[in-house]
Amino acid sequence: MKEKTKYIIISIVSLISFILLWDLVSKSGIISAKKLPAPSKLFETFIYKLGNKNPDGNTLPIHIWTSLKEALIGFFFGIVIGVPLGISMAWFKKFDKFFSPLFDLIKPIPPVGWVPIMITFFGIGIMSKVSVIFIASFIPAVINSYSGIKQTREVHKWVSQTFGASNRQVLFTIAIPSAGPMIFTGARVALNGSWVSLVAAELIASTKGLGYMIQTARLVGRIDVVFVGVLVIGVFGAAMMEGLSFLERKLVKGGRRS
Amino acid sequence: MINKTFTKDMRETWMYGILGFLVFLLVWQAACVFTNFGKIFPTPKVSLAAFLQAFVEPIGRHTLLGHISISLRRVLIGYTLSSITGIIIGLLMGYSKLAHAIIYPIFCIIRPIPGIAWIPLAILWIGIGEPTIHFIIFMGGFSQMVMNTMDGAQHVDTELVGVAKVLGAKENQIFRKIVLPSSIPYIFTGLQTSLSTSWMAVLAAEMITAREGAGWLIIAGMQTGRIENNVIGMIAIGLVGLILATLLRNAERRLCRWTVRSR
Amino acid sequence: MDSTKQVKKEKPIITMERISKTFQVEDGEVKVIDQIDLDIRENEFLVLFGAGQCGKTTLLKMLAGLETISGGSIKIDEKELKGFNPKVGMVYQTTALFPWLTVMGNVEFGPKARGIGKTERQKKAQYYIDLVGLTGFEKHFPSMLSGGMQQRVGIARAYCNDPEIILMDEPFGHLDAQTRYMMEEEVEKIWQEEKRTIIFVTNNIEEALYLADRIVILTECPARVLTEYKIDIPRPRSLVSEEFLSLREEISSLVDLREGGNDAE
Amino acid sequence: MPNEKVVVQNLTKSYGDLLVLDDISFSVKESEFFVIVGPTGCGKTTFLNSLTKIIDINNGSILLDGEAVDPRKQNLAYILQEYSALPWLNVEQNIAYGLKIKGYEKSVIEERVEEAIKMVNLENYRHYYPSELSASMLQRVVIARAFATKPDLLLMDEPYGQLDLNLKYKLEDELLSLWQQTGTTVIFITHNIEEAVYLSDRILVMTNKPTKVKTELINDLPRPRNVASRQFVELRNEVTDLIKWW
Repeated sequence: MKEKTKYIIISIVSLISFILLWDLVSKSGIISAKKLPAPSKLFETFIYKLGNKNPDGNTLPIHIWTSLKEALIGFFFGIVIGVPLGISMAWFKKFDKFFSPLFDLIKPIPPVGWVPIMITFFGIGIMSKVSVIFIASFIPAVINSYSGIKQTREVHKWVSQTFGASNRQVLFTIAIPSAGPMIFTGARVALNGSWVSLVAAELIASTKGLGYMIQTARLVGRIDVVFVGVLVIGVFGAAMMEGLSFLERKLVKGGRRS
Repeated sequence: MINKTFTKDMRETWMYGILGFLVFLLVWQAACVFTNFGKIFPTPKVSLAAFLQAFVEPIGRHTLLGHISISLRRVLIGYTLSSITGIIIGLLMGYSKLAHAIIYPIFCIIRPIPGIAWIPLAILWIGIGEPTIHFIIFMGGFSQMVMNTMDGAQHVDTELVGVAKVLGAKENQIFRKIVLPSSIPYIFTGLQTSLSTSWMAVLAAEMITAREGAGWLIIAGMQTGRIENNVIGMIAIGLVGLILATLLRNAERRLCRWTVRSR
Repeated sequence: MDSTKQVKKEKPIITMERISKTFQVEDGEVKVIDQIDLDIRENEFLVLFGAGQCGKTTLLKMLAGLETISGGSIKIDEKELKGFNPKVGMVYQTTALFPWLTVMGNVEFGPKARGIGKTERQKKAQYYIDLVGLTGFEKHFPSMLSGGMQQRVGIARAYCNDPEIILMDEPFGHLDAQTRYMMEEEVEKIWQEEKRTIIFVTNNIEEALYLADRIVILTECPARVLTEYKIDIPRPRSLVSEEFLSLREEISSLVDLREGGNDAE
Repeated sequence: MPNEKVVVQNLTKSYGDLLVLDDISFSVKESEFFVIVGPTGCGKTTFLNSLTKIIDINNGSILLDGEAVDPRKQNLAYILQEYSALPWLNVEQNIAYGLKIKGYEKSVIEERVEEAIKMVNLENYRHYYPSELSASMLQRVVIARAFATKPDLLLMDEPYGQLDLNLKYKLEDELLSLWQQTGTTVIFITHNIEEAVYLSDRILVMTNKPTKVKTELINDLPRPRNVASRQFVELRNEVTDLIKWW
């Protein structure tokens, strides 16, 4: 117990001295504030950006909302289509053999690679971004639900079959619930991929969103706004992950397995 | 018996695989011929021809292989650096509670920031050029590497540590002979995920700041309206990603013959 | 066969005086060992026997230096035991082999950690690998071996570090019956060939009677010495001899095991 | 043969050229505790899975109550060596699982679950998930799940192989008393000979690779049995010797 508190204190001291050092380095001019704005300056900029449209044309809440909306829509469709497809591929042999080679072909292409093609098709609006994010989450959703089903323990299937379960019953009462944790791992990878490729897509071509905000701020040399944007991207990425973990605890019974 | 069912199964696998691929090509072709899709997108035949041609005829400053080798070099530099530092910091945080208490809170600030989000900052800090790209790749793989290694070092079987101590191992021997080898499977998991994010980071970085490389190839395809270059780039990227992942998996199998995973 | 191992009544190799152990738990303390006094002679095969879960393993861990002593003292060769002692080796309940090392790598671990040169330590490791009957498996990884073979590696590893005292913590608890009988014969054979002091923990009365020079019976939580038996039945021992069965009956009536089958209802 | 509950005749299974089960025949009487000692690894799994019709056999027949065995029509239950409680269901749901598969009405399920949960003394743990239970509780859940369906035949595959000695003794005695109460026919596989002698009415000794019947022994030691009695140890040694020579 005592030891634990000791380490917590060390952590707090470490964090505070990190911020103080940062502040000191910036304010004393060892590293110019143009390269490393002080933490206090970042806080000011953050408050300022909450209501001000400069320098990129929209307030911070609007950028956040735009990015979140695009990421979540793409993610949602990726999961809703990917998970059932993965499950069917794992359960029905012919399905597997038909789709697997095709799937192996597109799997190694990073989602960012799809950005230009999608922009060519759909322009720089919401559709191009949603479709990139769709791909970014669809692929891990398929892979993980596929291997989740494939990793169903034989003994669990045997128990069910000995009780006289039909193939369908084995799928719905054994294979799918036992794949639950693995499917959620897939969702986590998918969410992470969505957020990353969204930022990439917005950096490359868009008119709104957090990626666009930091890109524009860079062009006009507002490093403080870039910093704020990058930190906000991190915070919201982490927050969405937390949300997903919360959902998993609600939905997956019996704790994590494997 | 075994052989018969085996070959029958193999035959089916190939048959359905080829069937699936043919259906894919047919849909692609049909879409090009019968819909507006064809106005912006090349047919399979044109794409394939362009792909082969790209090996001999330069696009921009280099041929396809040239672009790929440029991207590969960038990835290897950034990835190697991020792996080494990531493993060191991860082991440190996993093994020493003090190091964990000091580093972890600071690490938590940068952990959730995707590598790609560092692009604008990196440009402002370092300017446009190779070091910026290396930095972005570094940031892309770094936190995953740290997290996985730390996880491994924290999950060392305490009983085995006890066994080694009873056998007379000193503190530094415990670290080298117990903590390190038991972290290796975790490190490889980290190496794998971080490789794919590094590969993604190089593409994004090249799309935004470079004049050559696989990422530049596809973005240039878009900007010049030569969409077949775009397609070529994607095929190449996919193939290289696949090769890298396979190489890494083989390395793991060789180095970790003892793990349950390689059964 | 020669039966009586001549036990010299000289000074003991291990002396335990009023050993006790308490663990801190969330709401207070749990006492698992309560004032154990015990002397162990050189080259003795001592079995610690008891039905309870606590105490026996903790006692071994204290001897190995893996657990601190809450009260009393342990002396090995008249020297106070503090931390790890190179004279003590241990064979574990789960095999606890290093999964990333081969059989050879596991067995030579101790000498290697103590900085003994390659040829010398490998020669020694080979001797013990041969002794436990694993010749030809030097390059195998533990995951490729059966449970019985893994436990043999564990035994060879303990012996190879040259301890004077070997602690065995229910080493065969996880093995199936046939393998277990085989391993018991094996341990007896090795002990006859390579005389060491062995402290063997088990909750199997038959195993205890088959192996022991002396059985020390411990009570359930907290562990105290209930009584002890000196076993003079000539080796190798028959499991159905009158002597064996009556001793078995007697000891099992002392502890709460399924001997007698009375609690089946 | 009115008394024969299970009749296995000439059971043979091979994978390609590899013969796994070689012409196995035996029969089990109604309410008998039948213990099989012997096969390990692939032979055992194949043997059990062919008994329960999970895999097809090459030759032979398995009759339960005079009809070809079929888990979809007859009441079988299977208790395995590995922990087979379903991790995503709580104790109650696990016990109800077999009944649900068999399509019982809700009220019947509730009643039977209640009965079974009491039988194994898990009333206070009904909403716990397997990850929160101890090894012995997990094995009790599985036993309750099997008995809840009132099976015609209960197959057990070294259910106590991974447990501590004390727990094992306790659970074995619990099993015996459940068996005596319900009169269920049990086929129990183990390679722990002491366990076999302690539990069985009859012991079937098998060889390994390929799995084949070696011999059959009747065990009529009076119950409750004393593992330290001379007759017990002698019978145990007899079985051990049979197995040593395979």
